Amino acid sequence: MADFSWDVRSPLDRALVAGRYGAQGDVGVSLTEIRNFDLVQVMARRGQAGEMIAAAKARFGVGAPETPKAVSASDATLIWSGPDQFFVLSKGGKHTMESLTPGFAGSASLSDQSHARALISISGEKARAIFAKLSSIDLHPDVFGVGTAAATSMDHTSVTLWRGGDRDGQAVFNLLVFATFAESLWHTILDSAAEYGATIGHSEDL
Amino acid sequence: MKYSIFSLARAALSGHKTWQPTWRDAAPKDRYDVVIIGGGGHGLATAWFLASEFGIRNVAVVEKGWIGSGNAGRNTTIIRSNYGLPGNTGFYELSMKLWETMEHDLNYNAMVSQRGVLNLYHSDAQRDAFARRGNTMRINGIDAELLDQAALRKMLPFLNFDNARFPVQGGLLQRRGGTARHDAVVWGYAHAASALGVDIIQNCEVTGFTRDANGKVTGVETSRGRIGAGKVGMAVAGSSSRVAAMAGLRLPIESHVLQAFVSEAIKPLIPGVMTFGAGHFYVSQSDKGGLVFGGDIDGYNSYAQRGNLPVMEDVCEGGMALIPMIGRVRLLRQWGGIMDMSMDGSPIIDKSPVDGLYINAGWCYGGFKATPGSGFVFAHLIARDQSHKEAALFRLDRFQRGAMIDEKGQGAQPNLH
Amino acid sequence: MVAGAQTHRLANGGVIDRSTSLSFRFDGKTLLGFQGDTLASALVANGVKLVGRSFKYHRPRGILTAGSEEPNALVELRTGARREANTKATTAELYEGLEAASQNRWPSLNFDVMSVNQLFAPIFVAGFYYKTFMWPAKFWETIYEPAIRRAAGLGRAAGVSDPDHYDKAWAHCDVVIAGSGPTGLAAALAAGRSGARVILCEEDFVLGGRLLADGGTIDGLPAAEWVARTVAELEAMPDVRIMTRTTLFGVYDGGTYGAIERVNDHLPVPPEHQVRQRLWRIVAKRCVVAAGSIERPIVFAGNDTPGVMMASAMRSYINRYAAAPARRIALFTNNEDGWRTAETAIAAGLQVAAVIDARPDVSPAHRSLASKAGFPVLHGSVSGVDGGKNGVRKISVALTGGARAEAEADGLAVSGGWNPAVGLTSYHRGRPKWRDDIAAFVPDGAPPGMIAAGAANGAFGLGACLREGFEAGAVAARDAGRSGNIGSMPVADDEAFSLTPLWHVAGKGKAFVDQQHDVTASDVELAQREGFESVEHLKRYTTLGMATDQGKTSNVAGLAIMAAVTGKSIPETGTTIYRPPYVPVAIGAFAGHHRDENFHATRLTPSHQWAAEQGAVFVDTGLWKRAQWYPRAGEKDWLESVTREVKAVRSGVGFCDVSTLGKIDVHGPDAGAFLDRVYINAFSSLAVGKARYGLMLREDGIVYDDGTTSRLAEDHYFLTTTTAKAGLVMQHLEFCRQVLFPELDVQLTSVSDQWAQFSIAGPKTRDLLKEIVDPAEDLSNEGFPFMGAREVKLRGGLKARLFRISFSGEMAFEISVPARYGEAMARNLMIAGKPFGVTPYGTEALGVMRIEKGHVAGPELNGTTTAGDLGLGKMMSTKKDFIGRVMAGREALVAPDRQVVVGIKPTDKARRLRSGAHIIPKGETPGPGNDQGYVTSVCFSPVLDQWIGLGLVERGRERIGEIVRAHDPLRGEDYDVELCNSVFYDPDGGRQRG
Amino acid sequence: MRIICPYCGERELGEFTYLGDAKPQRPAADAGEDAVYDYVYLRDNIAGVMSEHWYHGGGCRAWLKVTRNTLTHEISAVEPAAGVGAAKVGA
Repeated sequence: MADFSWDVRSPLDRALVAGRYGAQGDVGVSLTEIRNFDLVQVMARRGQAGEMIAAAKARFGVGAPETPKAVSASDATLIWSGPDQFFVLSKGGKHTMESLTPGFAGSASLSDQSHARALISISGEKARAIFAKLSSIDLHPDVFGVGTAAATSMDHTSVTLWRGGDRDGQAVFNLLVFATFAESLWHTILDSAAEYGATIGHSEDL
Repeated sequence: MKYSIFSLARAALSGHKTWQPTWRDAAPKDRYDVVIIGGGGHGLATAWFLASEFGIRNVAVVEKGWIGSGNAGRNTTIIRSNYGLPGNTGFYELSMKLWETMEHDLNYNAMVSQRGVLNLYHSDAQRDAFARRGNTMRINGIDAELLDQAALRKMLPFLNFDNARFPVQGGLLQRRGGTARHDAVVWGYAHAASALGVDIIQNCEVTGFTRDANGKVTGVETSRGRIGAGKVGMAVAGSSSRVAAMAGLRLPIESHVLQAFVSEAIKPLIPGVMTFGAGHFYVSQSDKGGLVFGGDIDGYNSYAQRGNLPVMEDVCEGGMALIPMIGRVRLLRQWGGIMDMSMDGSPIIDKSPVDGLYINAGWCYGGFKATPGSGFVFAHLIARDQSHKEAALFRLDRFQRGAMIDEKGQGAQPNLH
Repeated sequence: MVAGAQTHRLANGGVIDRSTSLSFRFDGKTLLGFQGDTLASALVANGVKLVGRSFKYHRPRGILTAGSEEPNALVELRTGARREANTKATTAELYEGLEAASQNRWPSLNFDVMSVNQLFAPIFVAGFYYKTFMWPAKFWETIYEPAIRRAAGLGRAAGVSDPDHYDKAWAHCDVVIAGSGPTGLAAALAAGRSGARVILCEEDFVLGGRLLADGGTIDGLPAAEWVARTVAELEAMPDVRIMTRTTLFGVYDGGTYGAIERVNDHLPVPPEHQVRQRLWRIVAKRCVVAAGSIERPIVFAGNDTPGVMMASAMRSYINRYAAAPARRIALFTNNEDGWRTAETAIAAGLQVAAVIDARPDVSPAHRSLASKAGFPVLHGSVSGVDGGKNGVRKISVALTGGARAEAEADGLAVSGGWNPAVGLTSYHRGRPKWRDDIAAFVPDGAPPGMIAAGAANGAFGLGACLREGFEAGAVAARDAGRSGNIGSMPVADDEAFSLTPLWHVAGKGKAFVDQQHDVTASDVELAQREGFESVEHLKRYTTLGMATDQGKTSNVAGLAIMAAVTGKSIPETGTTIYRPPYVPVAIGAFAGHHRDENFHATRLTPSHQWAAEQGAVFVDTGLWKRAQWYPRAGEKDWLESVTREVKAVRSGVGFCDVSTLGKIDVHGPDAGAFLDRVYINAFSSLAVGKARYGLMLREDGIVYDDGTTSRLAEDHYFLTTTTAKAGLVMQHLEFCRQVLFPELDVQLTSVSDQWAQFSIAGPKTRDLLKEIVDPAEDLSNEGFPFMGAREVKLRGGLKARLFRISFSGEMAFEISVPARYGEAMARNLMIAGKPFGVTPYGTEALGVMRIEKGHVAGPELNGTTTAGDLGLGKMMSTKKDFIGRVMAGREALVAPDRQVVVGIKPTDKARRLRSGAHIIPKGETPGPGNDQGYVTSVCFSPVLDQWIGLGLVERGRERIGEIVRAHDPLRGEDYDVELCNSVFYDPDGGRQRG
Repeated sequence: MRIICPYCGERELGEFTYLGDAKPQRPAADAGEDAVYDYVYLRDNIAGVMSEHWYHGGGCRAWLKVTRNTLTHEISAVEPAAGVGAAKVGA
């Protein structure tokens, strides 16, 4: 019998080259791909929005976001993805389809999106300057504070964007992009970042 | 005065003081045999054909603004007859033949320039669709050539063949296609129609129809008073639904904005007309030197006659993708016209359900090239109360019967045609 | 001239850096200028008068203005691939090594053969070409037009791909301000102090607007100091952004403004990683237009002679650039403001030859200035200019009362008053309104949220500009919800402004209205004579105002002359519609990053990298790159590769990545009922664990899409769409769910990217699968029948979805694994299939096999075909309502003579069939009456060993066996084909069920 | 143009897809061919304030009913289509 290995491959496996990119000197922005996460889309059934929120509260200790927000639970992030629906983002198999299904039975439909997206974290002094070239939404700190989320588009492609907790005094923007578009969008991000100088890496940690 | 180099030279001797108005600026009479609503290319051509071909000279063209102020004066001046479906093919070729004789017919140089119209393809599927269309053209006696990439590299070496997201693979060429000077078409028809006695009445907006006891249209109410008419024809692109509503009609039409653009004038760069097959962009270069280009409609119902920025970007992206040498050429001016988009992308030329009212509408963004043909078949319909054979499929009831003429296959979604 | 002489550079003054000398070339001659110069100011400093040739008559032209309204001083800037035509010397920043060439002349600027056109000027009047060039007809394209085209145009485009990069960006603010003159700076101060987020756009590379040239005293400080203080205050505000070299060019719906930033045009080449220009989309709650006003010329004979210059431009050259446009200047003005040029000239030590003032009176102060400086004040108008390509020599003056006078001068400054820059405020079709007191149009009907202030609003005094700007900034910020303390308003005195309108001085000789397009006053009169009285007709007939300056200096004069000849007032005559962009913008900037390979995004399948390693040839399918075939060494062409792949599948096993299919999770208790309404066939009756082919119509009864949908659980279906329609079907289904059938409890999620899906086909499929699927899974016909669908475990524990569906007509499965396993799946299929000679195949082989099986695809689902046309009419349920049901029954859609799908094969087996060939009855001459259809899809069938195809043919299914002609005049082919059953291969389907 | 999505806030035109007039209602299954013809093909094509369907496909995927003036492009109201709020029915 043949031997099969089931290695996973990130959609950015080929495009992502760790190290410096673009202008030398100061690092304007850090681009980090986060690999191998679990992502489940939860959509309320007809008349069940309240039940779904309660089920989320029971599971995560926090209510599901009802407006474009990202809510942090102890081992997951709940990210608004549309009216009466949200993503559960987690690592290490803590919140998979299997484990989430019973809690939401009757209140929501679940759909596995773990492999449908790539997750990119963007931070640094020039992060907003880069997003200005990628995104039509306003990321001014007064408008897009920590925990704000948006279902939006970049380069005519749907993305989910949210602002995580600040790191080293800098805002951190997290971006979920469709896996099959990821390499293309990555190149667009690199083009946008080139003039400011970027440092590139990947991580297994959320 | 007949226009020619000799009359020009003669007039020059007198400092050009001898020229008469190109057309008579008429005041409305009480009654005409036929009143045409709309002093654009189609309306004026209709009047000219009524007078010259069908012997009906007691005709008025009423125009709410200045003649040519609608789409006739804000298009990208392309003429072609490269259509693929019955109904369209024969009609547009009829129109093309009339373009070829127009200037002598009207004694007006409309700068009809048959420099070729080239539709580029970027995939096998597109090539096959063009082959189907080109063969339809040939079967209908219309010139068409299918060119491969090697031929295009020779002909248009500046296209992006090697560095493109969707490389050009070939194209469908109609050499007899080209451009014409849009305003001159309007002025030429006005000039010739006026000479045959047609009254051209500007600044005269139609505000309603007068009807007799049987509901038959007997004339129009206008901002310059009531004008009686034996028959009324409407050729009011951009206002078709509004004018039809005055007669209680709803049409299978939505109005949308189509933008067009012109660059600064540069020395000759682009030989004919070409359309990008992998994005929304088409271009030609005017005699004055400007690149005249456009793309898709803005995509939502509008009567605003101005365009949005995203479509402008989309068009320029297409332009740069196809012809990367135009990057430093500057866009000079942007404008928008209102397209009456029909539900299958093809026009309506028919008697309306209201007796005495004739409809010429729904040209989408193809109205300019149709100008002479539209005038001819509409005049035929009005004069004979019978569709011309090349316009027999442009019936209003075709949607009820399921006999759509849908070149793009998009169905009843006008913004996709 | 000696290089570097800068003969006309003044000894002192100017906002230039004399310590940084820049060398540049104009028409091959090396000259010197300073940092801070424009090309125009450097040419002025070097005494260059002749800069260009006009459009039609090729008349010598100089520099008329000092800004973006310049009609004459257009050059080809840079060389090679970076050459840009029609660049205004007046806005081009000087840099070391700049190269510029004059344009529209041959062989040289000084000796231009085309200036012979001036001899034909009596004939080349407005619209002359409409009256001639008609005989003989065929000469137009071959003789006349090429000649006209060669002569027309201005500069030459580079003719090769633009090597620079561009990008586009978004910005958001409360208040965007166009212009950084006194008005704009005051507006920024008020808005910024109130806490608003402000973007200040200035097209120049220095802030200050007219203050740079005209100075003044603000808050008791010299203007330059006030500007510096103000800018420092603004720069200290974190939410105020000052953007120089940035022109706000357009206003769009919803408070979106277009702006172009010339990021690196002031350098020879953009630095590495940087763009040349950036297009900004600025979203602002309010906009203050502080774009100033444009001084307008007076139309008189010889007004295009090099050396005739706008009075304000002369002040700019003298005060800002310390460059003297002339040494002995005459001034022709009809207003008080023009006199400032005389003052400036005297202050700079230049001579004033005379002031020709069209007004009846001149202020006592100016009168005394004249007597002190010793120049005459001539009441009257300039009636002629002596001079030529080397500049002005003498001015003829028609004095009020009829006498004549002359003045020797080498430069003539002209001021006809000022026109507010009404472009931005008029782009939403607002028409500016006329103000008699300043004899100018001022903004009216501006787009929502836009306020014009200062000179752009007709307020010409410095004090008034500051007041209006400050107030507009405060109001704009308040409207945007900002209410901080705005502090005190900057203050300056107001100058008196008096003007006697004067548009055109009648006289002998050509008097130009539109200098760039060579439209003269008599052209305007001719247009009127011929009935082109409407201003729009005037513009179109004469081309007035259509040049690269968009008539900024000519439009109002043109319509004033038209008003005069028609006897109407100027406001009655009206303006043409104003069109964006305010200044011409490079097409490359609108495209930004989206060019070449980045024109559109690229989608890659999960096994893309693996396929690339196999040497696959990829094809663009929408945004996807798909493996088209996998060539092997020694294969002579694609056909050989594809044929091998097909044969391998039909005789063994192969696999193909079909992940590009759209995939949608349909969840909820009403999922089945929902699918019943969107498909023509029933899905609520589908058993769990089964798949079914479904067909969707548009509401107009035409086929929209097809695909296989499986029921994975009572309340969960897995729907697939075609690759092409994936996004559109999702949108359509969401419309059905949210708008048409809100009562149904159903949820939709796109899972297209979640699953890597492979089709495994061929008689040895099961053998391969047994290698890779957990042995506990029953794959037998009984355990996994045709159209079965369920989750299976793979060896190693990974879960996959397995569907027993076949597009190829062979025994086949489709298998789905989570996408990050897609590449491993491809590798493992190769390993598992090795004993069976597994062959990866691409979209071509996929297409061949579907044609052999008579399956319809994109070419048949062309948006005009019905279910019946495709031979699928029987699928239409009569027991339920569904999208498109009613319209599908219209008479013409069910007519017996419709073109329907049929198989087609050449009678000569060696003959290649081509898509797009038309079907004509045998023995008939092709014509519109007998064009009965066409070939939609073709392939070389390895099974039949000949080319075969599908077609849409009139009554096709009734004509099986009939020999007809495939007529393909485009490719010069015409041959007999047989209409046949569309299922060429295994018509009873035994193989796929086996 | 910018549309204020009731869920996402103000967004750029490019995130939305236009369908058209929201007034015509899909006829009942037994309404007959004329009623469906009218629904599918005939339009008021209003020059003025019009209620329209837009899809926020580049955002939250909600179908919206937008009240917009076709002469000025001014948007006066945006509300979700009936089915978007279905999860809150009875809640």
